[in-house]
Amino acid sequence: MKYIVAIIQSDKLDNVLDKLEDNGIHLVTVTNAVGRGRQKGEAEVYRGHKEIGTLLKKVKIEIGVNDDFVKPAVDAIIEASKTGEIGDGKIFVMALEECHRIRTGETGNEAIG
Amino acid sequence: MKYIVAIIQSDKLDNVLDKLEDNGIHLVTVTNAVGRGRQKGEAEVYRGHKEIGTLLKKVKIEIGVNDDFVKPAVDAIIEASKTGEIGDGKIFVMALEECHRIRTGETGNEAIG
Amino acid sequence: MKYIVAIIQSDKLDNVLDKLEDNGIHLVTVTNAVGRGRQKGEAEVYRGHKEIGTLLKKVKIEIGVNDDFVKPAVDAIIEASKTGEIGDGKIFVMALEECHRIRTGETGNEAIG
Amino acid sequence: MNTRIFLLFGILFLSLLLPGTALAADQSEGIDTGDTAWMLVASAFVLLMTPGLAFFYGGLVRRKNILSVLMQCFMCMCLMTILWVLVGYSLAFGDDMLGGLMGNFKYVGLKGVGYEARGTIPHVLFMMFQGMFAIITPALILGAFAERMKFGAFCLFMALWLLLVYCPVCHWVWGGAKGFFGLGGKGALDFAGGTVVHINAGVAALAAAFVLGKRQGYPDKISPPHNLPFAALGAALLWFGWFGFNAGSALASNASAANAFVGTHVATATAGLTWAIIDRIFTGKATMLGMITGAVAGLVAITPACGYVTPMGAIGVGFGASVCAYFAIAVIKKRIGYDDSLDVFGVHGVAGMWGAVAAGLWATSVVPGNDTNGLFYGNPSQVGIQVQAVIYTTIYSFVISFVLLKIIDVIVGVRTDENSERMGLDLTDHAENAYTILE
Amino acid sequence: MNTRIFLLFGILFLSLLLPGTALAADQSEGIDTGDTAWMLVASAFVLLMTPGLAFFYGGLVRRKNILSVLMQCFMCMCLMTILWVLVGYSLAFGDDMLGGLMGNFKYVGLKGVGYEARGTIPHVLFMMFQGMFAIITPALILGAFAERMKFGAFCLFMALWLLLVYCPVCHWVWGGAKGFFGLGGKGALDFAGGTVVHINAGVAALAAAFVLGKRQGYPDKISPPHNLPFAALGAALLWFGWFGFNAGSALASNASAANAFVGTHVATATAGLTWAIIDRIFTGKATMLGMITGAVAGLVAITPACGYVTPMGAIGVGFGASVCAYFAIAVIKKRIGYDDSLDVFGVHGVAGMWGAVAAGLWATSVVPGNDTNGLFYGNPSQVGIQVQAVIYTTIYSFVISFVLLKIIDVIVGVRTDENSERMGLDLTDHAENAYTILE
Amino acid sequence: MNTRIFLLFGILFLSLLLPGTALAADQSEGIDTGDTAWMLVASAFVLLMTPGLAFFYGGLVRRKNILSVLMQCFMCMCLMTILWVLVGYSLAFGDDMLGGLMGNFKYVGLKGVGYEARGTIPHVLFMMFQGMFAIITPALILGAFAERMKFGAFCLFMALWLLLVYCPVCHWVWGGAKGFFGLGGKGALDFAGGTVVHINAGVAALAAAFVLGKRQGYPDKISPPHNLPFAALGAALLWFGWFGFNAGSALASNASAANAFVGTHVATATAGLTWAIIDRIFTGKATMLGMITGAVAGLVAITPACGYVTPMGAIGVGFGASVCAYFAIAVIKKRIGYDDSLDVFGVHGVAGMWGAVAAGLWATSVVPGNDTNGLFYGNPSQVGIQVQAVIYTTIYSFVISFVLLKIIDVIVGVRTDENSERMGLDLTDHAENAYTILE
Ligand SMILES: Nc1ncnc2c1ncn2[C@@H]1O[C@H](COP(=O)(O)OP(=O)(O)O)[C@@H](O)[C@H]1O
Ligand SMILES: Nc1ncnc2c1ncn2[C@@H]1O[C@H](COP(=O)(O)OP(=O)(O)O)[C@@H](O)[C@H]1O
Ligand SMILES: Nc1ncnc2c1ncn2[C@@H]1O[C@H](COP(=O)(O)OP(=O)(O)O)[C@@H](O)[C@H]1O
Repeated sequence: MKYIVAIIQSDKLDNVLDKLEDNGIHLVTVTNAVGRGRQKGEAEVYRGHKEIGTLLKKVKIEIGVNDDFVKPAVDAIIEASKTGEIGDGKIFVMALEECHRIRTGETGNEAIG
Repeated sequence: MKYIVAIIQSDKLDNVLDKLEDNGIHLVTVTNAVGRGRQKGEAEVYRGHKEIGTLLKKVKIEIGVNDDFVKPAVDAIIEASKTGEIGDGKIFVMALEECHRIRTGETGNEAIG
Repeated sequence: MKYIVAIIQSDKLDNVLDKLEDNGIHLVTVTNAVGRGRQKGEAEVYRGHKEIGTLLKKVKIEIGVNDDFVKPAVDAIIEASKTGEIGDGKIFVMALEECHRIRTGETGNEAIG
Repeated sequence: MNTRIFLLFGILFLSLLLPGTALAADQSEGIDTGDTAWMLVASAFVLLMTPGLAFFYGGLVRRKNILSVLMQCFMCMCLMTILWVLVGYSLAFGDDMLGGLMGNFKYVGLKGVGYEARGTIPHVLFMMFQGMFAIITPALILGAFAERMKFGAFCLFMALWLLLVYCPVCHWVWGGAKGFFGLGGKGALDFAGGTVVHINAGVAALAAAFVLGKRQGYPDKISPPHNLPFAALGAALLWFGWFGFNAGSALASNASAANAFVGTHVATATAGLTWAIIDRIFTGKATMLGMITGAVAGLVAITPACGYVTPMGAIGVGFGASVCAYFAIAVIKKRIGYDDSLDVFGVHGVAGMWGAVAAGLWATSVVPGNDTNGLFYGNPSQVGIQVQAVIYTTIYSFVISFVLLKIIDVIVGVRTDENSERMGLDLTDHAENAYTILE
Repeated sequence: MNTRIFLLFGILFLSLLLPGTALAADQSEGIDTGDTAWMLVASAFVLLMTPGLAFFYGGLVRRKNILSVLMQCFMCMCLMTILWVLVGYSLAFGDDMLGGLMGNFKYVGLKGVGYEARGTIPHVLFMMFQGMFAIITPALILGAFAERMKFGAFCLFMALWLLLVYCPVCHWVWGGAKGFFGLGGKGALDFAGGTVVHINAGVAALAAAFVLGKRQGYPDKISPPHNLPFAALGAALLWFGWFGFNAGSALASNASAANAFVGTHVATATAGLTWAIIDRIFTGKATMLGMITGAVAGLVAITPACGYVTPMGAIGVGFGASVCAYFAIAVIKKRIGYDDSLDVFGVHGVAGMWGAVAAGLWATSVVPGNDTNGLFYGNPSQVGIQVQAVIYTTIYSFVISFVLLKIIDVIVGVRTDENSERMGLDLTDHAENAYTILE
Repeated sequence: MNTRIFLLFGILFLSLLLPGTALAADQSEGIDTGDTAWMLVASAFVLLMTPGLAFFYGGLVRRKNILSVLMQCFMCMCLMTILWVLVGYSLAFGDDMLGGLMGNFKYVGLKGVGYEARGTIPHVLFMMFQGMFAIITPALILGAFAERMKFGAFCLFMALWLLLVYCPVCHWVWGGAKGFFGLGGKGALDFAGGTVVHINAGVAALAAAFVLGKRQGYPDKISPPHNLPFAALGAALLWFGWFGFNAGSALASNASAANAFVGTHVATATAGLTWAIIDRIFTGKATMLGMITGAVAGLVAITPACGYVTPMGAIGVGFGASVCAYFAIAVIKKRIGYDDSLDVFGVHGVAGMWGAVAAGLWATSVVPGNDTNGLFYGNPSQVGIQVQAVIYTTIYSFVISFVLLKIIDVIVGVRTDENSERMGLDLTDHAENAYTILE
């Protein structure tokens, strides 16, 4: 099992959720995040004082999947959230040792999907 | 050492925190999250336009623990947050390689607890 | 590759971001969090009713790095966020198996930096 | 419940199509433009108090229930208005019926409520000004059962409470009731609604807290106010609108109104400051919520007194208001252990009682438009009259409110189910979320 | 665009330095202090409606666009004011020009608008009261193209719309236009702006929705209102301010104003309740947004009628308002499929049309200051006159608004680029964020 | 500090129990209902400005300090009111004392402030209207030291500042001071408080910024405004309330009030637009914060002038206001490098000075109730008189404010400790959080 963490452009979330669904991945958790990257922020101006924000709004998606769903998940995310412009974000994949479904107490591969 | 990530019903947070405490786990970090799962959202209606939200409010708990605290932690979470209805959430456990306490610079097992 | 998760005092974020930059780590993702720890909360009073909040405001930083950047990252965080008082937080390091840059489709070590 | 409202509504709408029920034409003689200008404005000010209250209350509940509070307030603005023009005004200001318990039906559908002068303003404007009181008074109660009452039951309770509790008490005090119930006739001082509005609502709130029971997790697992700036906004609108409420109760733009205005402001300021000091003494820090709570308690307490006491007397009224309300909330409530979610009884009931009594202490005939002196000006008997009015109102309001709620509980159930309470009323009762999380 | 405003501004500023253009001195004879007090207040109330609208609209858009909505409203408060005093007032209230299409230039730069009585209030105050209407009317439109119009194009459109649509229609109805355009002269009833304000803006909004096209992701991927409490706050301020709008339109503090005040309140309450009931019937739950939307529709509908119908008639007006607006929004809009972001056409256009017609149904000479009866009082022909006024206004507003937008589109482009729309107008058009995320 | 307030309070409360200190009865002869209606409303409007300011300021600070700003504003509403009725009114409007530096004690405890007409309104109402000014003026200052001043020191400073700075300057200009300090007597024009309120507060703010020093992390690590919609709400309430402030300063409901009303609105609109244009020129985009800041600067600048200039003159006043304030904030402040957190000096001090001078430029006897012409109407000497008034006020306010703060700093310390500043004043000074994070 793997644990996928993806940081994406926040307005691409709907696209990504749809595409994941298409690729058979329904279960996801989403949080707000801000990120510093290569992307330059838009200038903000407060009473004539210009600032370039370095932390830009992103959205973080987390998905626990069985091994054979890693590729479909990664592909779906890339496909649905790529704009080609700097700031599109990253996908990280980690090993997942255990998974429990709270409602049923199921564990492992059964619990994850 | 392990890193536990649990997604639970948001109103069960108090329960879970208490139960974790009972099982000897005091240190936790909590964030807001929304999740898509099997659970059907309540219908929302805006000027006669009905929508079923797919992203439902959840709470994410993260805990770094020594290996022998994994089971007590998982048990506590399941016990305290289970309602038996769809939407109760998941617990994920990953391997944790290092842990540092910022204040003291301690590392590893000493740092975690 | 490693995935670093750090929970720090929220007002130390600017410091940490600067110091990470100094140590060559530019890319980070940040989220709001609250944490329960040894730190005692300030008393809050609502109409004469005193409460000691147990969940205190923190900030969570996540960084995917190549192995040789783990130490610089950890050092930077500790140096920049240490106040010496209880509540300074923790740094967790996990193994990272894959990394994809969404924009380019690059993977692994090239994608991460 | 739904069908009930429905029926009511249907009948009412049909009645409109009969133009014969309209008002008679009449003269604008005796109408003073200055007084009318002030009363137009005062009416608008009082209306604004209900949204003010909505934010004052809404900021204090949890994120998942704010819309239910706003909705209940707006529902009062709508439902009470219609009931008032159709029948409430008549029950409150009609001629005695049932031995003076309430007014009769002479003004039903605003029959006979025309454009002629009542005092120096058009009668229809007097009716509307009073109607604004009939909106905010029931709305005050909802703080007691916030976060757990079914919306349908809420509507039903509010409608019945208006007709069976508010209108009668209003009739006793301001509606010219004679005989046993004629508190006004007996000389009870209530310039702008200490008994009619605040004690009445505060006591009903206590009854509601008993009938509804505690929220899940009360008192230890209820998270703190989700948006205190909203509560501050609400308090500011209340303070502002209250000038219309109190100084408007002079029904004219004269020295009496000016005195009521000044007294209102001074008492409120004193009460806000007093609470801040009490907070500082007992818990070490002056809190924003405490200060605005104190200010509202001051507004409540000065309400019955503002037409009778001098600005200096108002300082005394305001000071006592915060002391009494603080004590009620921080000490008594804890000891008795009921869950009056937003302290309606403490702030409105207790400070209202203090205010009614205080009117009997500081009243002085120096104030224009008033001939009654209070204890400090040599007339101790006034205190007795005030206490009597408080007791009558308290008993009547508590008993009828309690019984009403029990009956409604049997018929439709007053309390939302456990799951809805957990998820929050916004989503389960109104199918909405107050704030988005991501976008 | 920038340079254009610039030029305008430069010229205007220079003209100030010539003191010769000032107003003539004059007497305060014939001025009533009570009426003036009321009109001062009413003008302030109407001004407050625009920020009210800003929050009503701003709460409904997405988090990334709220500032753009607030900014557009504030821009109307600034830009329209200046245009109004410089030339708009003259176009609306000057003597007939172009065969009565609009007023002439006699009042340009407020020449001749002095301190003498117009009715019983200073002329300059009358000008200002009317000026507040000239702010809110264009502002209403912006709900239709919220979240996607370029700010520069917005300013240009608003300025031209004021001069070429608002001022003419205002002139026809209230400015004493004679001949073909003289809707007022023909006997069309519009007490406070059903045609001039609401139909006018609502129809322009529809035109704008067509020209601008749909937002990315509409209708399925638009996230829900980001802050409904703000929308409620806005609705409350609108309700409050509308008393100035409607009762102020009596231009005096008299029985007519009182009647307009009461009618406004009653119709609004009825409409709010009606929407709640419709919601409950069709979707199972009464929503807060529905109730405040209904209330606003009620305010819109009673606007033309409030000086002519009794409070009981107002119940009918309010009821119909919600029924019509609900139907327009939940049924018609879906079927036609345009993206009127915040339902300006449904709430202002449709409810405004209903209100204009309803004035022709329930008008009665019982109401002080009115001699015209409507259908229910034996004068069926009034309905025809009302319908005619609706049609003229609708056609004129739609055509000119549509053409204006198309021309502006060609010159500077009305729609923001795709990327800006994705990132939100707050950041891309105004270089700001409404809320911080971390601190 | 605590104990001090305490003592004060104790004494004051005791004094209430002596009914002998009450007001004398008197006639309501000479009172005009229209004027009184307007002044009742105007007083309420001015009160509302302080919560408006609270939100204007509160939206601009960081999330962790908003309650401290709201609390400080509410504290001004409470504390200043009590000081005003007890002694402040007397110091400002009593007969000359100390050679005209301030008023004497004749009105202490409102002795002799009764219900008789002062002008055409009850004296007690005049006192209250002026009291509202005494609330907002100190409150303006707090923007300068927001996010870092100890609450106890704040209360002490505000109380002393009211009595030692506000009351004297008010006495010079409006209180009938004679001799050296008699700015009013010397013919300085200040209709509604350019010197008394805005320059006074703005300059005190500058002094405070110097004494308090910079916030940790200023200027680079201060995160942007946490809630700009709140700032917009505050600006809207300020604009609205300012009609009471300026047009209310006519103390009657007449052509002078109407002119002040119109001038206020026009100057504000012009200033808002001007700032937007400046923003666009210098930074490429018109910002919402810029526009509302400009509007407030316009309100400030027109304050002294509104009773003397025509609506066209007001355009000039408004235009200059934004130009001066922008320059002060975006250029001067950066260069000098003080940390006036919310630009009180730039917006109130600088625009106030401009306004005072501008009154001397555009004043014209065409305006009812004014006989003085300004430079553009052939009386260049008026500019000199205005400049003199500005200089006197500036020096006095700066010196006394600076010294006061230094003394308080020695006694109790003005600045919060480093750790509290990091955690935010809401939690450390008031034991509250503005918003919950999870629920
Ligand atoms: N190594 C990393 N660790 C954590 N977050 C990262 C990392 N790299 C990128 N991110 C996140 O991805 C976002 C986009 O990165 P950026 O460099 O701007 O664009 P791109 O990935 O297209 O080159 C950042 O704002 C940050 O939130
Ligand atoms: N594989 C997963 N990866 C990430 N989050 C998940 C996963 N499975 C469940 N979740 C989270 O758990 C929540 C509850 O899941 P759901 O399927 O609705 O209920 P249940 O777990 O009781 O079957 C989801 O809303 C989501 O946030
Ligand atoms: N084992 C852990 N798992 C998750 N979060 C932790 C853990 N230990 C500490 N934290 C986070 O770090 C914060 C600070 O911890 P605390 O014990 O108060 O101080 P310190 O680390 O200085 O001893 C906590 O509020 C919590 O958010």
